[in-house]
Amino acid sequence: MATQQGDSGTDGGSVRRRWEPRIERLKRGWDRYTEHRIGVVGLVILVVFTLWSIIPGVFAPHSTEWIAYIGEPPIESRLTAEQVRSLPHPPAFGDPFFAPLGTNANGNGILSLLIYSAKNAMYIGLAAGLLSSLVGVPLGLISGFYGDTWIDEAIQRFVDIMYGLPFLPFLIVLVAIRGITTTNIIIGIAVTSWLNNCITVRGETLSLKERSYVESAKVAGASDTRIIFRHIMPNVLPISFVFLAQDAAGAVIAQASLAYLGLADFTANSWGIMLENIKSQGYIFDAWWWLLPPGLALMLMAASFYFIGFSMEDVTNPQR
Amino acid sequence: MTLLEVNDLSIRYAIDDGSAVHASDRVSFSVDRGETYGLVGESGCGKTTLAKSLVHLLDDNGYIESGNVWFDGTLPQWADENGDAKQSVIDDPDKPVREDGKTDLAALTNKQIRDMRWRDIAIIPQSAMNALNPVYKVGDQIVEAILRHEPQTTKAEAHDRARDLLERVGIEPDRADDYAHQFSGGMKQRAVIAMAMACSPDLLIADEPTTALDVIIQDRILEELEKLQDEFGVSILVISHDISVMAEICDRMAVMYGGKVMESGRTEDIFGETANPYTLGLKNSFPTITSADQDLVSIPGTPPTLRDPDPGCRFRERCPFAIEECHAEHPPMYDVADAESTGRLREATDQRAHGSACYRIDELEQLRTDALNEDTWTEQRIESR
Amino acid sequence: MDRAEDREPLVEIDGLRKLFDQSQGIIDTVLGREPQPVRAVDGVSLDIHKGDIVGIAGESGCGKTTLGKMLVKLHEPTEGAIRFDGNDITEMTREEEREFRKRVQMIFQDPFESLNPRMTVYDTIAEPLKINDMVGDYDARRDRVKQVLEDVGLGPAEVYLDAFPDELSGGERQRIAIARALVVDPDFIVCDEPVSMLDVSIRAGVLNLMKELQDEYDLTYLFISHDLSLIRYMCDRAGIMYLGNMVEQGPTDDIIDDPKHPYTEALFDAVPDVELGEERRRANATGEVPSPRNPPSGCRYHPRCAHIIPPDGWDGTQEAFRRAYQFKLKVRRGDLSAESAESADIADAEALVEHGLTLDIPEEYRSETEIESGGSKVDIARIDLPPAARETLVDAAGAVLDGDTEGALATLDEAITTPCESRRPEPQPAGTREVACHLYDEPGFEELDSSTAGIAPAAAED
Amino acid sequence: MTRISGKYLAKRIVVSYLTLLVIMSLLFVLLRSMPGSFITSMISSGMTAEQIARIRETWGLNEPLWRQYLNFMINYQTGNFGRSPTYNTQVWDLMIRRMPRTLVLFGSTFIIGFIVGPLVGMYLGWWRGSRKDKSIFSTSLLLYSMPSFWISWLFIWVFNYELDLLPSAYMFTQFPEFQWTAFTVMRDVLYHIALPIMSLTFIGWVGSMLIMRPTMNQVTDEGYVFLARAKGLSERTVMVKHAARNALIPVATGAVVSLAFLIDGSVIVENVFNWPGMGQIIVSSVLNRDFPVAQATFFMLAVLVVVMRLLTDVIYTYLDPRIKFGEGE
Repeated sequence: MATQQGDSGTDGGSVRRRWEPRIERLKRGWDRYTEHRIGVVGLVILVVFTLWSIIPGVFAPHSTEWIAYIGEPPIESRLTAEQVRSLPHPPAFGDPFFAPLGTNANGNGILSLLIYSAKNAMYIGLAAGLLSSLVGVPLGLISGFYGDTWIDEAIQRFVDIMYGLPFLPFLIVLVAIRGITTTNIIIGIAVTSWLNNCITVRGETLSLKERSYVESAKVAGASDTRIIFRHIMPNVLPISFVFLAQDAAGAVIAQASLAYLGLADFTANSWGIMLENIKSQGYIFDAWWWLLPPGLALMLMAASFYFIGFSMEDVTNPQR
Repeated sequence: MTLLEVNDLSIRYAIDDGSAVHASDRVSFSVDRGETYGLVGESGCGKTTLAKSLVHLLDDNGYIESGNVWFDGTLPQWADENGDAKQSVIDDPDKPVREDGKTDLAALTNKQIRDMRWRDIAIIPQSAMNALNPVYKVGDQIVEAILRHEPQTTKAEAHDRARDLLERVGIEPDRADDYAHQFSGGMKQRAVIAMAMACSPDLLIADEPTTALDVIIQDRILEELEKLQDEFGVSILVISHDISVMAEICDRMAVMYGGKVMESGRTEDIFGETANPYTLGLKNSFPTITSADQDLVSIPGTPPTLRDPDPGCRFRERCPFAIEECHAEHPPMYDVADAESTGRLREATDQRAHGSACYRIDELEQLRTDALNEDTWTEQRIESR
Repeated sequence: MDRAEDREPLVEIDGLRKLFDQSQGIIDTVLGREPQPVRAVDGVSLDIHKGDIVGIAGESGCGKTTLGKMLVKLHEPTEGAIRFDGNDITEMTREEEREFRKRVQMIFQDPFESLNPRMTVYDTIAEPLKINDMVGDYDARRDRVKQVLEDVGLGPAEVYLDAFPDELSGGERQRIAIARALVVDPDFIVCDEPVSMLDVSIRAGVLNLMKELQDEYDLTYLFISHDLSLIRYMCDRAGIMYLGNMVEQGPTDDIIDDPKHPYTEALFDAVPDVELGEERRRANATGEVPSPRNPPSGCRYHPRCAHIIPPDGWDGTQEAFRRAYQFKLKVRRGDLSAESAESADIADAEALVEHGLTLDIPEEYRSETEIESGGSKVDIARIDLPPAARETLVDAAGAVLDGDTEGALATLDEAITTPCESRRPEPQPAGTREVACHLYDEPGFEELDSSTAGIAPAAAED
Repeated sequence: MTRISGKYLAKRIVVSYLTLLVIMSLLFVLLRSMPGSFITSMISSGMTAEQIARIRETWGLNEPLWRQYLNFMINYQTGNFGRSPTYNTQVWDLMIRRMPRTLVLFGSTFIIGFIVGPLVGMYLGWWRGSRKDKSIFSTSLLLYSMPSFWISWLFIWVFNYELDLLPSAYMFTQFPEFQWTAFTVMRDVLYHIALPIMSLTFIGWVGSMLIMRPTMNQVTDEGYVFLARAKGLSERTVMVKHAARNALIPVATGAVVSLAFLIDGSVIVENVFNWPGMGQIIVSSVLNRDFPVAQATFFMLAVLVVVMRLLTDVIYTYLDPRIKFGEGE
């Protein structure tokens, strides 16, 4: 097999020469991406959420253990009955305490919870999206490359079967089997969400493998692996990035839905759990400051993934 | 009798970064009634753009910048019972109708031109094979065109006419109830031609009418077009890159390059008395089936991009005969016969005469001899100039 | 006269056949659905000699591209053998195949599809070298690529090495495709319509380049094209294909100046020419190419053929037979049915015969009555149809009007027959070439085409 | 005039049936792999070993697993779905009662979604890149990103809690004072279904729009769209009659995918609104390990998807005359 060794460059100059055109290409792609306003908006939202998840302490006014009237742990005093009755407390700016988005029924600051929960959603979205791409893209590639053989047929029948299983209930079963942890939720989402990815990649592969550049690689004696990895995959990856973004968005919503149904890892902080709490503690219509922010955060996070995904679709669309 | 008179027509495509593609630049030509006129040129020379612009069918970012398209015919509501423009319309300064009753298509609104499309000017698009809508019966698509422009016709009458039209182009009338996918390539092309004749237009624009067809079918379609022309007296504006097809069917033609007309005149003149370096180069690079030993010579370089071009001759970068003047401004159309007889350059006044846009047609004999020499066209020679 | 004869052929193709199965899923197989294969190439034999440019011409769907792809092992033949330099390429060891891959290359039609959009020019051209471990290290490889780039007229090479295909023009792309084929220094290149997507003014440059490189690299080409004038310009020898069959092959000039097969004749008649002057003859052929999924029996071309052979004992003219045979085909295709007769206002069987005897051919070949009626009928009295045949036709037309198409077909199948539909013509030596047509089978049919059939025995010995 | 041959249909039905068999087997395995079982809740600490054994026997749990599997598969062929331990009724009766309620909710959202979605998609695709397209498209993506239970709460909050216009739960008025006539029942159902449908369609239409928009945009480059314009037809006719009609074809395929999306949505919405359908019991039965009910609900939903796939094929042949299923050319 051809090795990449010779190409890694005998001198720095050739490496630079080899990479220059690729960097140039990326730059052009970036320019086209930024033509889309929603793509830029999506990116900005995502950057904010990323910062929240990496350094929540910088943005949050309190820790998640902070309790109204009492403050940060260690907790030494208890709330008075009157104080308890005032919870959940609407937004307050210094009087009697500082909580810009109010508190929940336990007295935790909503804003702090919101910011500390970003990490969970981000993790689930990216991990589930990545995982489902890792399942869907290779299967789609194989299915398309060996199109019209038993391999393809088997994969497609399997996809048919999976489509017959309703996503959310199936997810509940999967999570129930393995126990409710964040990791299991991610695996469950990935197992159920790779289908679209697989089908699209398959279709793209089917058309790509008929291109004459693939045929000329074959004429030159290229092996199947070389054709898949050098000629088909690089042309499929942009589309699968689009699906990664969409799957990530779907995962964020799916996790919230699971939390609503009571299937969430309640040791973690998440927007879904904040909403589950408001339902189970019965404050849906009484505490808008508690109801709205987590929902909006979920929406913005999912939307930012969609925004990025659809803008990228335009950039990668060869028709332009 | 002139049917169509295109004067100094310039068409631009706006690009996001603010520049514009000069797809057609001050193009003039005219088509007589009953004749076949050809626009020949390579891809990207602006021929298709030009044809589409006549009936305002440009893509969204394309627009007519300046020029007139005088057409002998007018809107139904402006016409008297003979189909000529009413005197009141001619006199009305707000309406783009000239003394002789010709209407300026370029000045019509989109809504107005819609009434003239197909009724006066039918256009067969480049991808005629995909021009039939796959989800409707072929006959119904012809009926649609008839009913659009002749609302007084009943459906049954329109159906009969559709079947009759199909039969005239050699398709069994029963096939009117078939869908396009049940037609072979040649039949689709014939069906589109039948559809084009549905409202007996005065002008038929055929954009690459035979490009996707096999040669035997192409032969039949060319015959079909000739027959229809005899039968309906329609003028045909053909657009093609295929010089041999054009040579066979056109009475007159214009050779386009880079959005400009380089040479125009009767077909015999263009091929027999070629008077432009580009046409000479094109002839050199085109193989013919009849001659056994020929040497093909291609024109070096590639066509210009037409994005905000400089004022010089569009062909000069590939032209072995370019001189100082060519860089300053694109040459106007010079009268070839005049230049040949007098040896002086005189701008052509008659659009129908043989004209060529080149500063050097006063030394025509020399150009023709040099053009036959292969060395003239080598890259080095042009670069060393 | 034929300089190829005394040299060893580089490529020998013998009885090559390729059927494409319609895709079949497991379920179809279980349920026993009959596959109906596309007969892309159906029994082609051809020798290609070292240093030749052999042209393959034909209309779309004639199997020329499939043939080319089999020669470079992109498709496996269903039947038949391809020998390259004496070795059967269908039975090669791994090692032999590696060697073969270095010696045989292909250039594809569409330069916008034949280069991977995500690979630079250098990567594209160097790929065959890498795959075949040919030139040692990066620098040597780069030098080799530069050299090939200059050879194909893309100099200075530095400008192109790191460019991506979308930055290049069509002509430049095709030159790069040629460079990729040349970089391994092959012996044989299959060129599939290499210039059909290029502009006229660029085309000649690429063709001339290919000719120059042939000398420089000592190449043999198979040049596939639908454009006969290009075949004439490029090729020493040519083969004409129709529906998977090779109908005629031989020296290009001979074939073009004096076509023997009726299909070849029609094909050349159909080509328009820039040369002004005399009016060109139009192609005398009916209808269009049928589907390769269900090709006609016997000679593939007979339903369209102008010289279709009447049966023994036919005492009318050949033209009358051609019309009668077309009548039969129309009934078979369902073009003539009680329904269509109704809509065309056809009153009786006679009128239906007159309608059915028309030929869908250019006007110059039509009969007077046909022209007058706009191609919708011929006067039965004015064509020389034997009385018996005429009776059969009227009977059949009567059956058609009664809605009994089957019966009509049975009658016609018995009376209107031709050797062309029953037997498949074998390639026969005819003059300098081979022709697969019954006209050249036996001397008995010579009078049908007296001008061309006389030379047949000349090259029968080789 | 349909272009589906009987043989093709038979083949498709066989395939669908096989698919269902595999889905059921998969379900059997998965459900049995969940920790715990419904009898855990029936067994109290005071029971004797014998009592426990009897309970196990009643529910067929003493047999080996492969036997249970065989029984399950065979029983389903005869329509015997077994008894529900938690609802204490025949599962089949439960399904018969609940399925129509789900279908009402489901069908109406599906229909509304598939009218609004392609219609919006048609406009956006036709004017792709315009300011209007950009703003509507990004808004719809925002809607698509909302968790369905959350948007349901917001609707309940506004229309029930604040405005007191519409009921927030159940399918019927709980203690009706009105006469039970078909009309009053229907009106009552419509009154109750309004909020669930609003919540579902508010998000649901986006799926089909996302498919329609790009295909519509591709279709604008087709030769027949150009020709339709060249014929002098108005932009509206060109868009609706020539372009949209063709762009609808891929949307039919997408219907199956958005169906899956809708099932998820209705599972949540039924739970929020206490709508007594399948979505409500599918969650509770899984959580309570009520295997017979869980199996049956999964099965019914799978049947729904499979039937929809078949229907899509039929719709396809009506939309696209080029497609002819099951006949060699």
